[in-house]
Amino acid sequence: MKKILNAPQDVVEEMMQGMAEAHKDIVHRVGSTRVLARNYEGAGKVGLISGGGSGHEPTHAGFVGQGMLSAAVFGDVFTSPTPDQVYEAVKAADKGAGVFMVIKNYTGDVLNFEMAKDMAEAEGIDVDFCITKDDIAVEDSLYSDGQRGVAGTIFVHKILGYHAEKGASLKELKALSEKLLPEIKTIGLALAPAIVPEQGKPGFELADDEIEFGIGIHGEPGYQRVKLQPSQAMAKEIYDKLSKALQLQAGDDVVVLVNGMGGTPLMEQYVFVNDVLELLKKDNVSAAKTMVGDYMTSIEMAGLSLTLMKLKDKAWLDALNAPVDTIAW
Amino acid sequence: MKKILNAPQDVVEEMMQGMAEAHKDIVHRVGSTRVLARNYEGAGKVGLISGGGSGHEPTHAGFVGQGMLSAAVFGDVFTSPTPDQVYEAVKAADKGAGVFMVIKNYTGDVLNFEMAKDMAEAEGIDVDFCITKDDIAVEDSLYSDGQRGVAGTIFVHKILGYHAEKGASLKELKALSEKLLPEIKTIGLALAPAIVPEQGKPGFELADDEIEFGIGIHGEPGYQRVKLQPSQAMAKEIYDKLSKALQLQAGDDVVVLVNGMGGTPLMEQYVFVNDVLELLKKDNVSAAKTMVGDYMTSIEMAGLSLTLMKLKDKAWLDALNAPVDTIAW
Amino acid sequence: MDLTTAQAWLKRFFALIEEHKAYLSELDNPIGDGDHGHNMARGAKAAEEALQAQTPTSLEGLFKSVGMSLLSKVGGASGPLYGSVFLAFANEVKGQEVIENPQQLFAAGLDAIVRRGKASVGEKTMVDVWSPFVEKLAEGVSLEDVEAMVLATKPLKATKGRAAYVGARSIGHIDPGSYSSGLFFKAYLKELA
Amino acid sequence: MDLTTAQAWLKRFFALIEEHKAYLSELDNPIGDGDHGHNMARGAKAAEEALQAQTPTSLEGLFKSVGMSLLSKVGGASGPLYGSVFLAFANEVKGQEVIENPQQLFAAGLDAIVRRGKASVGEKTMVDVWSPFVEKLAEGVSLEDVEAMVLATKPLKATKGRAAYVGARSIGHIDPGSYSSGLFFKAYLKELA
Ligand SMILES: Nc1ncnc2c1ncn2[C@@H]1O[C@H](COP(=O)(O)OP(=O)(O)O)[C@@H](O)[C@H]1O
Ligand SMILES: Nc1ncnc2c1ncn2[C@@H]1O[C@H](COP(=O)(O)OP(=O)(O)O)[C@@H](O)[C@H]1O
Ligand SMILES: [Mg+2]
Ligand SMILES: [Mg+2]
Ligand SMILES: [Mg+2]
Ligand SMILES: [Mg+2]
Repeated sequence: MKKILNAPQDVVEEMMQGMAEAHKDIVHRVGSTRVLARNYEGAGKVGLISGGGSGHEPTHAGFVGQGMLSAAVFGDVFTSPTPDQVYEAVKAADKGAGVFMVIKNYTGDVLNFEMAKDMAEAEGIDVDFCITKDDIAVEDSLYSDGQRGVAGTIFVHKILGYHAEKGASLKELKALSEKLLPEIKTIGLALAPAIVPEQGKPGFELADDEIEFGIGIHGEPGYQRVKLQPSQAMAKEIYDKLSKALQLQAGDDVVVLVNGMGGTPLMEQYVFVNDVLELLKKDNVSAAKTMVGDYMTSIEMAGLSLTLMKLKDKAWLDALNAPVDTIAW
Repeated sequence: MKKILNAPQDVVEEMMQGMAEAHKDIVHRVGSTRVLARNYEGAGKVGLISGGGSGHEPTHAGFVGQGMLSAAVFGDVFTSPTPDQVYEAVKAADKGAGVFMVIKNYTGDVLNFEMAKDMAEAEGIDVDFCITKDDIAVEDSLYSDGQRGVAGTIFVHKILGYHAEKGASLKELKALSEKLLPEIKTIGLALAPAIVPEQGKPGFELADDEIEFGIGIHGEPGYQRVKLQPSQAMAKEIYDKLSKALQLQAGDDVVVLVNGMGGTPLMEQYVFVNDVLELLKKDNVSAAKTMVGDYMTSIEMAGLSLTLMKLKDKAWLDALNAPVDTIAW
Repeated sequence: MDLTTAQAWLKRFFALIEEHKAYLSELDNPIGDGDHGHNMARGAKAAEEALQAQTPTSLEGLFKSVGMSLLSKVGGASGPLYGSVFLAFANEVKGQEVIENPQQLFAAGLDAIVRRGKASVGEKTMVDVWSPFVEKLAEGVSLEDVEAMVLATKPLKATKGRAAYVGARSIGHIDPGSYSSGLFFKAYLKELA
Repeated sequence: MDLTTAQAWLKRFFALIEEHKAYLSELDNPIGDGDHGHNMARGAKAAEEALQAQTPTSLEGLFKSVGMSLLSKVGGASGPLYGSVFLAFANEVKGQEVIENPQQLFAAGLDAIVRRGKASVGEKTMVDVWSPFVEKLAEGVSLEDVEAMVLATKPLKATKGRAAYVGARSIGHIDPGSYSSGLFFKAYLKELA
């Protein structure tokens, strides 16, 4: 394992400290907790929090700041944070109007966030939440636990963050999330695995000429291993599936996110987005906004994901385009 | 070679096209040239351009936009752009007050940009330039061609861009660049090499337990190969050299840039910046601003560079902090 | 079972976890993310430290302390599940000097798991060991019985937890949370013997 | 040398470049970035295409066309250097039907290189072949002489160009730009023979 770090078990601690110090104009660490909260107060507004295992940087803390998340909670690498830490994030985010939690759909995350909700409610803090399940790689029907929450989650952070900033209530945020979530779909692909520092070895293996479609952001298995193929073919494979799931039609507007997994150069991401935008054009679907870069990574995994969000409501675009004061949006 | 691309020889073309399409709200491609120019006009102001070989994304095109570069010119991967293409960038950037070029110190870049200057002046466009040489890895005295221009160059883009936007003349920009350049120093390190798509194999080799200090952004050899060591030791090695070169003293203010080389996860970059900020604190040097992320990469090289800029003039900080409308700042 | 015996039971459980740490994570590899042993061991260590720092004076205090340690150190899916078990235990033994009704105790634990995790029998989770254990406890359950319950998770297809993502490929592997639950019951049976 | 012969000269040069493409890039590997052969071949191909698309009717036109092709296709350090050479040639032969003074022609090329690249003799660049070639041209220069000039760059330590970054490690390697310049002169000598 070749990494820039000190002791593997200290990596989350040191990374948090580094983020807090480097960006002290935007965020601060809450005591000695695993929580980074924004400096901006947002008094009287609903607090918006998210979090999960570490290793997905800049998610989640990179999206903390005015107009987006109020606080983010860090779990160990690829491990859900504990309820007491989530509760710390809730307390930090609560400015009198309750706290809304954006949870990615993993059993561990859901359980720990729900327990934190119980703890917060016992202390009189109103809490509601939504669970993102944008990864359609693995078919839903087969698995009663549903699909994974991946890169599309950042759209939820941004759009809910915009409305929280505007003063939306817990109830309004919940209702908005229910409209939003079904319109966001993602599929990833991997060229090479990540290494969890404490494990010291790759989470899976791929031959020199193999790629895997549908891989998760913790290296969870995808739906197909194939030989390395041109970017155009990869784009088509994923785009077709997303387009079908969203029932895209000529004249529709979408938001496009090509998300690097941590080890993929922008060069490849831009070649890929070029192919995606070609496919959209052919289908007469308009890309109202396109984002390219590392937003929800899997440490140093080589690969990327494509997210499409169908713009059922044009106001969502304004929410996405509104300026924010965060580290990484 | 495992990459997301179509034909290796088309990678620059497709990447440019992808950037132009994805960010059409900010930039556009100038005809079929290798130039991306900003949509913002900036009439009557000095145009600011930069460019060089491709493979350093988001540099240079990521910094094109209001308040920063007027246009960027793309060479082939790791190959300086040709004079006619640089000249296209000059023409695109010229809004009547001349064009200032930020050149990184490589023989090829210098020669091609200088020829473009000749071409432009023959057509009556005033052109001046500065040459960045912030990489102090290889000692200057030994090499009459001087040191390489690397990540510190983005500070030059930003600060000159701010003043160009404010209406500074060519002469004023030149004078400012002369004050600025000596205060910016960088050293890089590599854990694993990049692969130029058309070459298909790594540009250098490093053993599984080896790192190299002083590596260049095209994989140029550095000054020392050592066994993998803790982040703290790497930070100290580089920091000490930069601090000495800048003659940092207690009470000084610096701007810190930890720049990922393309294949290094943010997790490692933040662990490293944490160590750097510790060292600064010990020396009583204040980090007035800290940036962490992939700014000037070497395709998918694993590694990073540390840049320190001594804030001789506090106004430089305002220039750095001023908002811009670019893809990647 | 009084406070001293219960303490010995949990000590034995923590020791088993530490002993089987690598194996538990290995079980979690093909169908999960390979961290179950590390997660549980982290929790066990924290629980032992907490018990050392402040010796509990009641069964309720013992279970509460362990529950809080697991909750605040394990994370993942197993943290809140095991944590909830011990908090339910604490609630169950409020004011008791000895555990009066073990079946009721374990039933409360199972109930907490199901309330949190919403899994039913057959979904290849720890419920598949907890449920038969609770059922059999009245008539008497042996170490071999527990062994059999754990092994019985092998042919199941996971539809809950991280293992659900590999779908049919989860068949043929023992569920790691079931294995650690088996260790918990074995420690209990051994302590009583 | 008239237009036809000059055309044949350059054709021969381009063929030599294509033939030695891999070797030239190999020479550029240890002391540069391994692209000199690819850079020059890209330029040669573009120049040939341009000459085919529009046949030059004068020496000036020939050199100008080649110079522009190299300038707009090669990039790197060698593009502007070779490009400038041909533009200087074009300037030199303005109005001439035959090359009247070859030494003056090559001197103008060398001058262009030095004006652009600011290298002097001994810095391990193509100047180290151009300079002795121009000097010896009056008294007569052989293929062997050219060979020797190219080889003489081997023991030099680079202080200009990309090879300067490896400093003393550049000693013991032939300079790639000198090698390609050698091909240029050999093509010239062969065409005259
Ligand atoms: N919904 C659930 N209900 C009951 N037990 C579950 C549920 N989901 C997962 N588990 C148990 O948790 C175990 C995995 O725990 P662990 O590996 O520590 O957490 P994670 O899956 O978050 O990495 C599984 O083997 C299973 O027994
Ligand atoms: N300043 C200079 N003056 C003359 N020739 C130079 C100079 N710098 C480099 N060269 C020549 O250019 C050659 C390298 O060309 P090439 O590999 O195509 O460009 P790059 O170095 O940009 O990759 C060197 O071998 C050397 O002969
Ligand atoms: Mg886990
Ligand atoms: Mg080159
Ligand atoms: Mg697990
Ligand atoms: Mg070269």
